Amino acid sequence: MSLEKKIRKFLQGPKKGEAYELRSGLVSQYKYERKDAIQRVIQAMTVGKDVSSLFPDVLKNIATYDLEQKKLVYLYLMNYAKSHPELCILAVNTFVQDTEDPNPLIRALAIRTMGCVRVARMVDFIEIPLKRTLSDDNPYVRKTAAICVAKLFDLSPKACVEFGFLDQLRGLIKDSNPMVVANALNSLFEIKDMNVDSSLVVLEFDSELIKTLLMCLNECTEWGRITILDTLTKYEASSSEEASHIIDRATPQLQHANPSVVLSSIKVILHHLGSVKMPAQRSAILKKLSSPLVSLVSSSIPEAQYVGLKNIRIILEKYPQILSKELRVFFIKYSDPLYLKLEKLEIMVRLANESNSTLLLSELKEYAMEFESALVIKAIKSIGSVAIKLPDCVIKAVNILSGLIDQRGDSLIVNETTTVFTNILRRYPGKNDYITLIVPIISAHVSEINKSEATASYIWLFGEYPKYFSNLKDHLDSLVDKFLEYESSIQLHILTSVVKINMASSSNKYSNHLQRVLELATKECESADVRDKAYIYWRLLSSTSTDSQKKVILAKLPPIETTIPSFNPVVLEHLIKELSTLSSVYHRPSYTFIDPSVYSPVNEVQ
Amino acid sequence: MGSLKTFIKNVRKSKTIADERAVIKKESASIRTSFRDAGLDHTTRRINISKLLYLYILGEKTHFGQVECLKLLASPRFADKRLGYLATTLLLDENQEVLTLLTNSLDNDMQHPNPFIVGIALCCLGSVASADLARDLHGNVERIFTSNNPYLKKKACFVAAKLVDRDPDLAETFMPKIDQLIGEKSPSILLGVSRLIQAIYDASPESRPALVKTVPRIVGHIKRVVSTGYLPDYDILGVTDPFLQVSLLSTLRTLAMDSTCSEKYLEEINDILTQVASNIDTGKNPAHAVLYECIKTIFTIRSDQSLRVLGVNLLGKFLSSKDNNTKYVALNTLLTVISIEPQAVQRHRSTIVSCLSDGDISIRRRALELSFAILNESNVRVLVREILQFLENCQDNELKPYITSQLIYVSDKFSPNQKWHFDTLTRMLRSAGSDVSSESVSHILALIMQCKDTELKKHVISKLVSSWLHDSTQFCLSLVTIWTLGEYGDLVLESGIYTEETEKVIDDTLILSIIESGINNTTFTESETTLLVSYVLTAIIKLSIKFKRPESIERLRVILNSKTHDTNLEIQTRAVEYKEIFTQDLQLKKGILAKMPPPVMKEAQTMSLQGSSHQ
Amino acid sequence: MASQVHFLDIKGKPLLSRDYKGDIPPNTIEKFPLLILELEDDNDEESNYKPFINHQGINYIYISHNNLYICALTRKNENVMAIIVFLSKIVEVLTQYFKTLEEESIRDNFVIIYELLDEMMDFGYAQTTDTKILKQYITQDYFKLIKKTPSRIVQPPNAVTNSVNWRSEGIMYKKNEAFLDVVESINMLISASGHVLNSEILGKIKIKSHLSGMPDLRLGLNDKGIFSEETNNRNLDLEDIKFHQCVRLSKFENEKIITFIPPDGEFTLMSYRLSSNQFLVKPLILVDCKIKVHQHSRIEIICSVKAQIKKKSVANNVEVMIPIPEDADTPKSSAQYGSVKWYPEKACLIWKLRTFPGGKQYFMSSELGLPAVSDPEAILSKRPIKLNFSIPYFTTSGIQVRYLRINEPKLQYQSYPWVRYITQAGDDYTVRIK
Amino acid sequence: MAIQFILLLSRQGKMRLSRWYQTVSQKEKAKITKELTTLILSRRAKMCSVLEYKEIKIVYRRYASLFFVTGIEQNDNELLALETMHRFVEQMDKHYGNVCELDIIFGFEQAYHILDELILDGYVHESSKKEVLRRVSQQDELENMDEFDNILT
Repeated sequence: MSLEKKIRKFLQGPKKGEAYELRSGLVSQYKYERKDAIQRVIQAMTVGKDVSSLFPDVLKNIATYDLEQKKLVYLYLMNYAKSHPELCILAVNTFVQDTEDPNPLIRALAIRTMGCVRVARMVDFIEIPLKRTLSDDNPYVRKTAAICVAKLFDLSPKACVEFGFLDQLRGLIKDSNPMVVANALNSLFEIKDMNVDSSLVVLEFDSELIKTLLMCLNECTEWGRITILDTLTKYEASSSEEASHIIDRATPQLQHANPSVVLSSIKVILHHLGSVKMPAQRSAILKKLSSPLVSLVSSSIPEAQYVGLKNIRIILEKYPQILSKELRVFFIKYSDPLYLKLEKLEIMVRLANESNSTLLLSELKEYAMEFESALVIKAIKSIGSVAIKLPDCVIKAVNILSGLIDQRGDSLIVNETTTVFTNILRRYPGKNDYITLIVPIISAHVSEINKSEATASYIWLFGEYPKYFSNLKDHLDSLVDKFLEYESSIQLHILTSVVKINMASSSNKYSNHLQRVLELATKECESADVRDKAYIYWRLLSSTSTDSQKKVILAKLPPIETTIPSFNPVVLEHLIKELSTLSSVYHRPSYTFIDPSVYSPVNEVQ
Repeated sequence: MGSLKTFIKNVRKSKTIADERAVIKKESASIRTSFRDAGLDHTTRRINISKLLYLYILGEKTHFGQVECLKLLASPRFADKRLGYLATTLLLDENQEVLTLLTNSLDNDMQHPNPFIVGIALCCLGSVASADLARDLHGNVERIFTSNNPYLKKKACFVAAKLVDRDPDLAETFMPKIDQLIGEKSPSILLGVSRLIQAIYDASPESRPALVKTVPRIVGHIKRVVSTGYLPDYDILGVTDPFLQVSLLSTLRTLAMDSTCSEKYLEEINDILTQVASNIDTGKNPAHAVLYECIKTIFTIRSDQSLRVLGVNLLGKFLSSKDNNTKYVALNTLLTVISIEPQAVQRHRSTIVSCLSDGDISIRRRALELSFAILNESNVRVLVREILQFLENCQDNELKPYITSQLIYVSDKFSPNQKWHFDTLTRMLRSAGSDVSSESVSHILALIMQCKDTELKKHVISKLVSSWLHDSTQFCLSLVTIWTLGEYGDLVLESGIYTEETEKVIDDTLILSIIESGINNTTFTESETTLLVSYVLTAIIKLSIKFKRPESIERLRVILNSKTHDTNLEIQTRAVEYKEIFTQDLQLKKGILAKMPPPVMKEAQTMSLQGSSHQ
Repeated sequence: MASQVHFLDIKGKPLLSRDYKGDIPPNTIEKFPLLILELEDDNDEESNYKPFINHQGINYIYISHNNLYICALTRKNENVMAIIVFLSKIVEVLTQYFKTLEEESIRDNFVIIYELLDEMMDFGYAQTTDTKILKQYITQDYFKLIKKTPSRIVQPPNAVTNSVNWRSEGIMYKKNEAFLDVVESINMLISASGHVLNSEILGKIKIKSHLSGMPDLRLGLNDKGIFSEETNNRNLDLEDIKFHQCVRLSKFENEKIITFIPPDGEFTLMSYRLSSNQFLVKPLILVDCKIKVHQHSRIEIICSVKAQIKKKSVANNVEVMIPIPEDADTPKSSAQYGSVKWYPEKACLIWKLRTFPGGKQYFMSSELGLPAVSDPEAILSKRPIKLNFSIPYFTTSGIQVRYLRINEPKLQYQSYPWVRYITQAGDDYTVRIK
Repeated sequence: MAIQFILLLSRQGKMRLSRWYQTVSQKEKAKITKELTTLILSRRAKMCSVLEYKEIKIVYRRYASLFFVTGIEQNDNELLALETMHRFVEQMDKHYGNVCELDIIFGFEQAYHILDELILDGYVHESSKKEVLRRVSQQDELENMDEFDNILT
């Protein structure tokens, strides 16, 4: 394939020489050539090329007064240390020297990098420089060294403890500099997570320590505040007074410009709220949260808004009243990304009440006229949820939906509306005016229904309100004929409805259907679940007592309360504790998606 | 209006994607505006259409230019026509309404004295032909066959084939041409007639016997190609015209499969295949392409034993090739060979299994499908172990449902004994329990119901429970475990099971904890949860007559009642009905909830990883 | 917080990466494009898209910016809000360094990006993210600096770790001045029939500070009731007030006094919001627009605007953006006042009115062609009309600056604050169309 | 042997040429293109040239900075598809004289003309190396004569 080679050559130019060229640049006698070569090595590394073979040559450039070059060499070293562990030791001298440099920037850089060279033998050399930098005069160096302790622990917990670094680190929590405090805390938490030795106590809180942290809170950078606030959620107040004190200190942070500080403060306040004794005080505190919560939705970062909304949903479930007046804030904007729009609807339905229902329904109607089908479906569902939540809205909601079918009438809308209508009837069972309003609409569109949830819905309606369907027998004929073609969830509904209709009917009009459906379900059907159900019906029907039969088969469903999904209480408790974390956005407790082994060290010391 | 070149340069100069969008949208707007100009000259129109093509390549909208393309190709100048037709074939397809406006131009141009104009018109018809166009214009194509221009004739063959695809009735029209065409020697016309034969064969069953009669001519052509010397114009790395060879071989395969293909013809075919298979092997891709087609033909038609051996050997060579493409097609072909030469394929078992851990998903997929295909009574234990291991480490989520359903199929068919069978399925549920189809779940449950050996049943249930305790996030494992506990809980109550470290006793408390975790799960999707809770409810009602301790029974009732307000229709209905059953007297309940009779077993289904089935 | 941070292009291909912790295999990010594809693939409408993915124990948390993804990876149940804000801080810092952050600027500036990433995060923990401070010791013209002075001079500014970590010491100005801008952005959602459905005022007080030393400032607003707890009086109740980190939050919380040591140069001192719960502002500019579409041939638009502000006020640079189909062409427009221009790249007409006195009303009409072959895949989106404008010397909320006291304990200079007010349309001043 | 489509993608994932031999909606084309771009760009150099994708097979090969991608049916000959693409590259190389990506970007019409003399309706319809280019250049001449006529009149 000479042609191919030719083309390749033409387009790519000679390739062989690259490594060679870099190598000769790295050992050039001219300083600027060396520096240029280092830059190019880093560039190659950035685009994903493997330049580890240049390790020895790059390393030769480590002793330099040029800070930028030093940083680049250090960066290279961190990336490829593992490929040349033995050579890393050659860098040790420079590292140690640099930790004594008069310039704190270099001292910090050296200790930061040393910690990142994850080579076992580094442990032996790090003790002295780390000790020194942890008690450096310059807080910039100390805050960097504090983090380095965690890096060392990751590499060798034993050495870290034996050298006494844990004690030194704990001492830094009381450092005069807030950033050192925050990093010491971070480092200790990291170590706590990594620690597998149950006899080792890494960090314990007492009121004294908490007091120190609270003092420090206002002095910190935004990130330090988050660290301290997160620490406060891990502490249980010993008294109502202490809890109020913590809440008082956290409350001003609700005004911080960083939404993450705001959310962490909310978390702290909710965490300690339970320990506050006076109910009046508790509700006053809760009141203060509504505006900060809303502010999460007006952040300029859509992704942060989304996290905010996900957290609001959790908080709302525990404290439903907290945002009762804030509906309009959640109206969707045309420019919102779809994922935000959908999540906003979730909040809107949860805020529905008598006073805002008219506004809410007309807004939902707008969304149902949009073009993104996911939004349309959710809007229809939401209209249903509102009708189910607020009895006064039923007629209005039904009219909106039937208008929607008339106007747009595609099968997507018919399907979704059928399910919603059925749910409305389940909420208000036996209300004749609703039945006569709703059933004819569904009856007119049965042929367009093809989604399984909607199909299940209308089949259930057959069983529940047989009299309202004019050509019931034809429908049943076709359902029974195609019984085996349906998925098992539909089969179950056909089964139930046929049994019910038969039981309710005084004549034998439907006994054939019954016989056939039971035979099909028990003999031909694969699903064990459908078979179980069919046998249960069959055996029940063969039992003597018609009373018992009626009691079971014609048992009325109690009205459903809501179609807005809620968390299982166990889950909710977890989520409230895990606000602002990944759990809060997946809406799943951390144990369900975090691998427990994550917290143990990954890289064993060889 | 700038030139096309300027437009392309401006697009390429854009630093951000937003800039690029703006450049494109503005240019598109100025093209649209320019089209409105009633007095637009052809040169400007041509520039516009060129730009439109560039928009098309970029994936932009071009619908507004469709009519303009038709206007351009109606110009008398060749350059206009050439671009006009090119744009039409790219921007339009058979579904466009404006296509009707094209009929006239095509009709005229296909009768044009200039053969190149006829050529581009033909080409256009070949790309956008709808059934209507086929009916209206087939006469023009017919006429071209009578001309003596080979350039047009070859094109006409392909276009005729396309028209037959669009309107099967046209098979009759073009069938009479075959006889003359198959006598031609020009390679490109032969490519065309080969395509036309296949099209007519597919469209018209009546024509098939007549088409089969061309076999000797086709064999002759192949023989000629294979035995000619070096033809620089047609040679690719030592192989003469692989395009033609492959096309003829594939047509031969179609015809040889026809029921009217005589033994004599088959013999001829066998001979020519032998010749092809043994003559070419340069070890290069063009040779492999021809051999690959040849091997496919050998194993598709009724070939001789000796020829099949030759084919198997060639495949063996392919399989050991370092070139991944050759390896891939070998694995792909072995799958079709397995039903004909099972022993030969078995020989490659270790290679196939080693391909399961190949770094390339394409190879892995083929190897996987092949592993299942070569599975039989004698190697089932070894291979299933390999496959289960593969499944446990499998990161390709799309493959898992296939693997699980195939595992069910093969263990049904080849399991050495029942215990092994159940152990395999349990292990499968444990490692890929979220990728098992509902049919498979039903199948597994049916197997358990079928099992008459009570001790084995107990073993299965405790295995399930201990697997569940190990990992409760596998959906189908949960389903099967919960259903089984409901149905057979009494068999295992108070018996011990071994989990990883500790020995546990299956008692009310343990079962209740499984039930509750089923109800309170947070791992599964909404629809999965609905299904699981439905299973749990049935398990609850069944257990209500199996548990002895009143407080456990009461616990069951409480859980059941908690679901009577559920939003999900099925769950609510079920909970309400069961709640009523719960209050019935024990005798009646025992009747209703007696053991489920085992169902009639259905055969598990086998499936393929490739879109369409193999020949 | 984060184990790795990556910059990726629109297709998910990594452009630059930094591994902070080494607890996730380096090539993990290669899965990202396929994961993104999967999110979109499951559903045509991209409704599965979310800014985070959990895949095989790895959490991918990402934001998108200028056709880039900035993605953090972690295996732990981390503070996702903090990570997202941190990622957006990276965007903010790099934008301030390079003007715009996009593929090219990442490729061109990889050295300094690595440096910044190292200062902004250590072992996964956020450190310094303030551009003003970073610029003091991570300088773009490194090369020059080194030539002039030995690198030992470059030191971490004390501010990095000080409790006043936003201002350096020793700043001197000849003329000590402070400029205050009170800017209120109005967002409004107006129905097709002219009813206000939702409205909010997003206010900002911006300061440009040219002050020497370590001045301590105290801002006085017409705050009777503004910060009060009771909402029953007719006073304004500013909601979710957010302060720059320089403001002493506890002082404000306890005494409702705004005091601070300002950073040098420009910054936003505070922001506040007034939501429609308190009042639904009537539309400042009212739009009435009728659009009629004749399929396959043309589209007609008739539109009027009315300035419903005080007679003596004037709205400047009013822009009415009217959405039109993407494939429209050859617009013919006429306006009573101002100019109408077609912006095909935005698929809209923009009617610009340079000045627009209160009480006036103007009309425009336009007609555009539509192609004879209609777009088979056109989506019937109902894009709203969008408005831009600004009204000087006016705040909608009525907020006013009473005083700004400046006290530098050592230098004791005199200085005069300047105050300006302006009301403008926010990002989301929209009118729905039928 | 029916080719469903041929795409030329740059290493950055930009489309340089596309020809669809099946009736596919614009939306669907965009979707397939996007998915294939992601899949192919994420594959490593040594992997085989075949990718199973939905109901079809994708055969691709990288030539310098361009990926040549074809979609073929399940039963089609993958190895021959490689030859088809190679022939296309070869013809372009001769026509442009050392073809490079820029030639195709700016001269896409020529590339289409070559492709169309090689493949018709998804089938290779000319297997001679000379014939394709001869026909293309004859038609180029015809175009020039056109221009010439134009100038005369």
